[in-house]
Amino acid sequence: MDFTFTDEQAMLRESVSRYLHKHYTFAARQALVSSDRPYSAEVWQHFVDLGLLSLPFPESVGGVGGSVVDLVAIGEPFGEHLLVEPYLASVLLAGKALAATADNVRARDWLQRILAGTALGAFAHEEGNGTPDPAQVALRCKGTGAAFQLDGEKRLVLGAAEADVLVVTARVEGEPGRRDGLALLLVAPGAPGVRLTPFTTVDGRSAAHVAFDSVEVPAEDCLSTDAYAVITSTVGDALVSLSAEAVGAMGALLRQTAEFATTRRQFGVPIATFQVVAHRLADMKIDVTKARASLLYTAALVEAGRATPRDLSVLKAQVGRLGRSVAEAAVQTHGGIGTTDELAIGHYLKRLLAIDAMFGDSDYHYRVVGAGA
Amino acid sequence: MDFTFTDEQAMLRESVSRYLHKHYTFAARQALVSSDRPYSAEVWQHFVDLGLLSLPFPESVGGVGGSVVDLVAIGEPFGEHLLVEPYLASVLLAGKALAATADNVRARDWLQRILAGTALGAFAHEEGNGTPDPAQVALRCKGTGAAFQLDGEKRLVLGAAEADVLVVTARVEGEPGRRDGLALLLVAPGAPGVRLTPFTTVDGRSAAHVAFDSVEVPAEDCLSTDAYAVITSTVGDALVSLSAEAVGAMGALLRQTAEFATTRRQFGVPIATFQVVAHRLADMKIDVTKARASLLYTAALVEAGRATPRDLSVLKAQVGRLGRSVAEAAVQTHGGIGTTDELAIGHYLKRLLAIDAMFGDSDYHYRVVGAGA
Amino acid sequence: MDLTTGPELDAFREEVAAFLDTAPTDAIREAGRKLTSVFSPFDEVMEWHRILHRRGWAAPAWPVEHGGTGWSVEQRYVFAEEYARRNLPPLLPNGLKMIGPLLIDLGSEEQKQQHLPGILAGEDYWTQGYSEPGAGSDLASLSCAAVADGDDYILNGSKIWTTLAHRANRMFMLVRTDSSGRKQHGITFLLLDRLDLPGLQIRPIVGLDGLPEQCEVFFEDVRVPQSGRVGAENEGWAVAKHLLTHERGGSTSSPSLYRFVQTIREAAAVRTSPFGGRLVDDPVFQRDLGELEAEVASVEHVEKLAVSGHPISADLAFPSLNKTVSSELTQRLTTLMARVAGLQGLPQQLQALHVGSGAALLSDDFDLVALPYYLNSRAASIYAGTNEVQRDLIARTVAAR
Amino acid sequence: MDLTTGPELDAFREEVAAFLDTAPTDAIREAGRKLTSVFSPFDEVMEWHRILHRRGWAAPAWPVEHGGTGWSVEQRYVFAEEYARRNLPPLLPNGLKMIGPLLIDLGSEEQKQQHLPGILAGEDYWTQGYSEPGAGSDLASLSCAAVADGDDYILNGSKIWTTLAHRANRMFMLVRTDSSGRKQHGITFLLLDRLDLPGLQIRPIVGLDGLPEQCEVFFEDVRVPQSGRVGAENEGWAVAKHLLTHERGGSTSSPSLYRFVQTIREAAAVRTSPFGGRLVDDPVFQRDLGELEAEVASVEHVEKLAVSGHPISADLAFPSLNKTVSSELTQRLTTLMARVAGLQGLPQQLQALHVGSGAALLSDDFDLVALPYYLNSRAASIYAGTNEVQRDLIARTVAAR
Repeated sequence: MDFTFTDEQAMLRESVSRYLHKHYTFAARQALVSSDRPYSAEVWQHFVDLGLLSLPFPESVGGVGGSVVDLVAIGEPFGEHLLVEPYLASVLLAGKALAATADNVRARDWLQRILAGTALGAFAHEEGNGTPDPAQVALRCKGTGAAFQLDGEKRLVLGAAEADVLVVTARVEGEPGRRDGLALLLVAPGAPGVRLTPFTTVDGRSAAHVAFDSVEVPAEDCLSTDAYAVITSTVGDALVSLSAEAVGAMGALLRQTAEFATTRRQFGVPIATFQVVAHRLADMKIDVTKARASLLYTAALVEAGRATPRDLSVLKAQVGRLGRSVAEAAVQTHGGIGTTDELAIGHYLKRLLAIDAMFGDSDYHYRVVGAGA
Repeated sequence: MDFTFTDEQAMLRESVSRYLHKHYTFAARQALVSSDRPYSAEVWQHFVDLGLLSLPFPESVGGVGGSVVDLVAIGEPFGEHLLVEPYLASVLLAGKALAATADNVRARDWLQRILAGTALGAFAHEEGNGTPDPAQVALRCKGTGAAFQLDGEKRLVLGAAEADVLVVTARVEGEPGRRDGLALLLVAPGAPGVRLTPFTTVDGRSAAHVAFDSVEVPAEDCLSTDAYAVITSTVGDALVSLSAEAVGAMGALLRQTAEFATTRRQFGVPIATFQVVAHRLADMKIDVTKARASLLYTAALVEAGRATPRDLSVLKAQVGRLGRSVAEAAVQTHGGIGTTDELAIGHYLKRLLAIDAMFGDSDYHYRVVGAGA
Repeated sequence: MDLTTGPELDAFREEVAAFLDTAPTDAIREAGRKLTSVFSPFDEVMEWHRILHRRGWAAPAWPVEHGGTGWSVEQRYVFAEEYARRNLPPLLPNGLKMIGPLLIDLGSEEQKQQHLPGILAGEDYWTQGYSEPGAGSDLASLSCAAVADGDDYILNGSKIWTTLAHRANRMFMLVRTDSSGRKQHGITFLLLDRLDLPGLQIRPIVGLDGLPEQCEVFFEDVRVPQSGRVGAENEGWAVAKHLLTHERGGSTSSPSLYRFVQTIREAAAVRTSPFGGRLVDDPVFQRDLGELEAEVASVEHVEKLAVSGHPISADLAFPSLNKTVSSELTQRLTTLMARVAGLQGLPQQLQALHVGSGAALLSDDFDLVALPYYLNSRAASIYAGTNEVQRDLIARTVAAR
Repeated sequence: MDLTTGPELDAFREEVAAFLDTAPTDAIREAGRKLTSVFSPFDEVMEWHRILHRRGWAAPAWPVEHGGTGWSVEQRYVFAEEYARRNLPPLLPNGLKMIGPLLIDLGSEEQKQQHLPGILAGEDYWTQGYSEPGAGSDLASLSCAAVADGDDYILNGSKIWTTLAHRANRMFMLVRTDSSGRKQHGITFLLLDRLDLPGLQIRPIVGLDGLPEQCEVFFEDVRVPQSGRVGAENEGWAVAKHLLTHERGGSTSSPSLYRFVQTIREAAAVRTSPFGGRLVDDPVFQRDLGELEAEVASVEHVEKLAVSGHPISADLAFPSLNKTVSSELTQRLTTLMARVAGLQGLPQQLQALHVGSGAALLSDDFDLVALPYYLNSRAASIYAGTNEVQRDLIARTVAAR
């Protein structure tokens, strides 16, 4: 293994890149974000045509059996183009959770529709404390004979407002902190007692807080009552894809900042001439190199079935911290114009901030690594 | 108050500076450190003559009633000249603890001799865990009728090997973590059961680990059995003087490094011409300015009787971290020659490391400040 | 500066507290809570400015003859502390801390009489026309031209980073009146006493936080009177430098920096650590906040030495040092804010940020402002001379280059 | 690089482990425990070098025809991991990683035959004569002169930062043979096959840690044969640059960086936090160590991509990037060591650091080495081209200047 993409991966990546380069320019992306549409139906349809929606799933459920490394190959261009389509929410989170419980006929049905692009899913897991650890899930789920009842709240559920189905993590027994007693349930966003508070995130994504007030869930919509492993692997895989997006964004920042520093003149010379600016560019390159190496190596570990939780924490922590650092350096190097909404630079910063905050920030993951767990 | 030194303080400082400039050159200091003498008897005698040994003490015990700010005025030149004389150990630690318990005749007697320069004291308090908090003292002290018995160990007792008397902190009751039950005792270094392991520290000071094995202490040598306040104020005042030394060292580093950067040429120009070097010098100046301002302001607070433990933690933490940062920047700027024992630069680094490590390092004090205590 | 507080100062503190507790309207308080910038929400802060002016407290640092309070150093600190403690919106600096003091020092009698009352009273808002698209850090390269024509100048060119120009009715600016010599020569300092001029166009620029704060101003054959000139023609560079170094020794930023520390600590008290327990009790949080609080304390110490006349403030590098330290500390504080808010800070709530919108919050005030504040503060190390330029200046006082 | 471990690799690991468990003498193990530098204690590491050579494992990275092992990338990593895990002293790099590979690439057949066996076997130790007091970062300014005289050169001048020159019997050096053109021209690369030469004097320099590691070497009319020249006269700059970039893609520093992490974690397990409890359980300690461990992991990932042929290592900046990252990470790790040791690290224990001294320790091995290691590592960002120079080089690959 040389950690480079295979020819197939390179081709896939190239076709995604080429398409986005043409149809997902920064101007087009900004127009989309400032419209009232949460994502582009045309782009989504093209993703269906490219096979991206079935990419991560095994053939047994109608997918094409792509690997985590395949997803890294397309994740980098997603990050580079600041994609706001619900790929993470519907495909990588909801879809992967459904695929892992596809012995349930309802899960399989929903997955088919998500794969086909005829439905969108959302994964309601985060409760606002900044921890990716399923054991901390507190949303209450009472078993009442043939049905369950949900009470509590999920925060910042990506794609919830557009979702046709919510895949919800909840606690059927025990207290937060325990790994057992976790359920995975299908909930219709329009079900009685479900209340969505939708909003747009600083990085241009549609999301919602979702409150559950005595929401009845029939037994056949309960996909698992021992869901720790499913949630963990779903979040773990998503985290690699998210890291790929981050690395794509970091690479774009380095490239655009280097170009700016070479062309922008102050005091009669390009600002890249100033040693402090030059060294900042050098540090950006160092950071991008480290983040990208950790991404490629960790993805390979996941593919080889050898990634530990510690390996994933290393990746998420490094990408989170280095991403912020690269983006802040890019803004500073651009000077005034870097502090406006008019350049892509600031939007990369916001995207990288959001990626750091999701599924545990760098502080969280460094502590996990440092604890030697 | 304008936080500048009074005329008297400026004169005192000037006379100390002038003397050290002449008699305590870096070469002389290095010769002293590499000799087998722990300090210079001549310099010590001169300190007696200058009145430095009686400076910190009230007139009631034979002192001249100097203030914490007076001690700051002489502390900076001490730091600038990398003084290794036992001023901190004998005068500021042992002496101040004795002065605070001078209602005890034995304490007063020892203090007189220390003031006169005819005896040296040492303060055996630290137990190696990096905390200045007296509540953490664990050295056991059993009351046995008319006497006490000590068992345990003190670590890194400055000046212990030359001391005529040890002022020892110990626990007469309760567990570490409690503020009550703390004793202050006089112990002769040669008393049965006292075992010294002397050594020199990286910053050229004589110190020793002191083990106590069933050491008998007569009741009249017990200065207090409720010594929390005395220990706290002794350590607190010493910490201000130690910070003054640090600031003196930092100022010297800035000056010497700026001079080096202006004269050392590489690539045909003085290295101060390189923007990265220039900015490092700027950061050194920023750090020295902050540390010095915190020193002067905190000393004034102490003198006004308004300093809280939080104020002292702010000072110690800032001086500790900024001192290390300035010293490391000085070494890097000097390049190869900065990594040798031949220049003063590295000795300032070692002194600043030691100051940071004593009485709680910057991490410790930042946590105290952050806890909002 | 007296470190002991006496009965007089205590009485003063009570007087200040009583006023600050009662005088601000609800909208002004809301503007304080929704602050995400050194520039407070415009309408509310100008209203507050006028209220303070009626009490005589709009410009404590000004000379008494021009409307200052005549307070002692200690009183000014007490005022700043009580002000910050209540989270009230800081008055806009452009008039009170920039052009006002400059006119007091260098303006003609006529200019003083014409402009100072409006600045003091909060009737006028001045924007500054310094930077241009091609002249940022390298300010002296500016090219916005003023050509004399009778008693007027005809202006052509543009200015950028003109703070709140879209709300301003006055502008002070640097123009190029001669381009024959070295670039610092031929610059003229000019006052514009109105902005609704033919040929003058203002374009607000949306910042990273999604809010319009800075603007670009375009001049096309804009005619303004030469009487607005401060100092001699072509000698504006010296005037501008005087303004840039004006704050020397008079800065009191530590009370508002402390306010960040307090806000973060309060937010952490009602948030859960990802490892369980209250965030405020988390040792890593305490370590991070403790370092920032200690850094704020050092800024306080530097400032208090300076206002007390300690030679620290006589250092040529002092203004640059202050600017560098306080801007970077602000950035570190807003970074910690953003981290404490975490996921809850990610929703964009532009409407709720608008004072008086009545829009419901998705969580609390802290989560509302954390990310906008962080994003807005990225500019702090860039405006008023990038910190790279400041460090160049500081270094020059350490080692000749 | 294969990420899955198969039975063959497992068997290899056992073979390596068995040897490393039994072959080192007690003194060699003690040298590993007392390591405070990238340069291991001399006598012990040279003995260990000879032991490894007898097993055929002294130079895994060398071509097989010159005595390399022919191991796969995976095998080399296994060897490095097992080696680091046992805290064994790393072999000195000057011969095996610098002059040896250089001679393999650019030496004459005669030079190879003359010098490679002694390097491989650990019979000779080579010091490097690059820097001079006036030519540090600006290496091309060197002035130590070689004047041709018959078949010899006559050397005059001095060299500094000649690692362990006082223990060396060989030296490779750069000398000035022509000073008429630009400074990179006129430099010649020269081998000295003995150092006990008339006119040659060696002065050890005591480092911050109190130990002599670097030296200064003085030449006064020292006569050496011209046959020691590598490459053409006056063309030594290209030879030197070849050497400086030699490590590209072949570096395996992460196992020894991991060793720091492990050592620190073990030390923290038997130390008390100043707030009570074991230091290893302290969240602030975990946060700090966790970041460093993750940084080490990123270095591991960069290295494993590089040895696997990923284009990452084809980047012109790669050697500079590696040097910068690993030197600064080493410094951060030794800084954490020094902080964990705290007060207990302050006693100077030069005698105890000396292998075989039998001197009693004041506490444990960790406290013994922590501060010397920290102090010694201050040089890591200075030697082999300061990190300022490295960042200049990296920046040039990002943006033309």
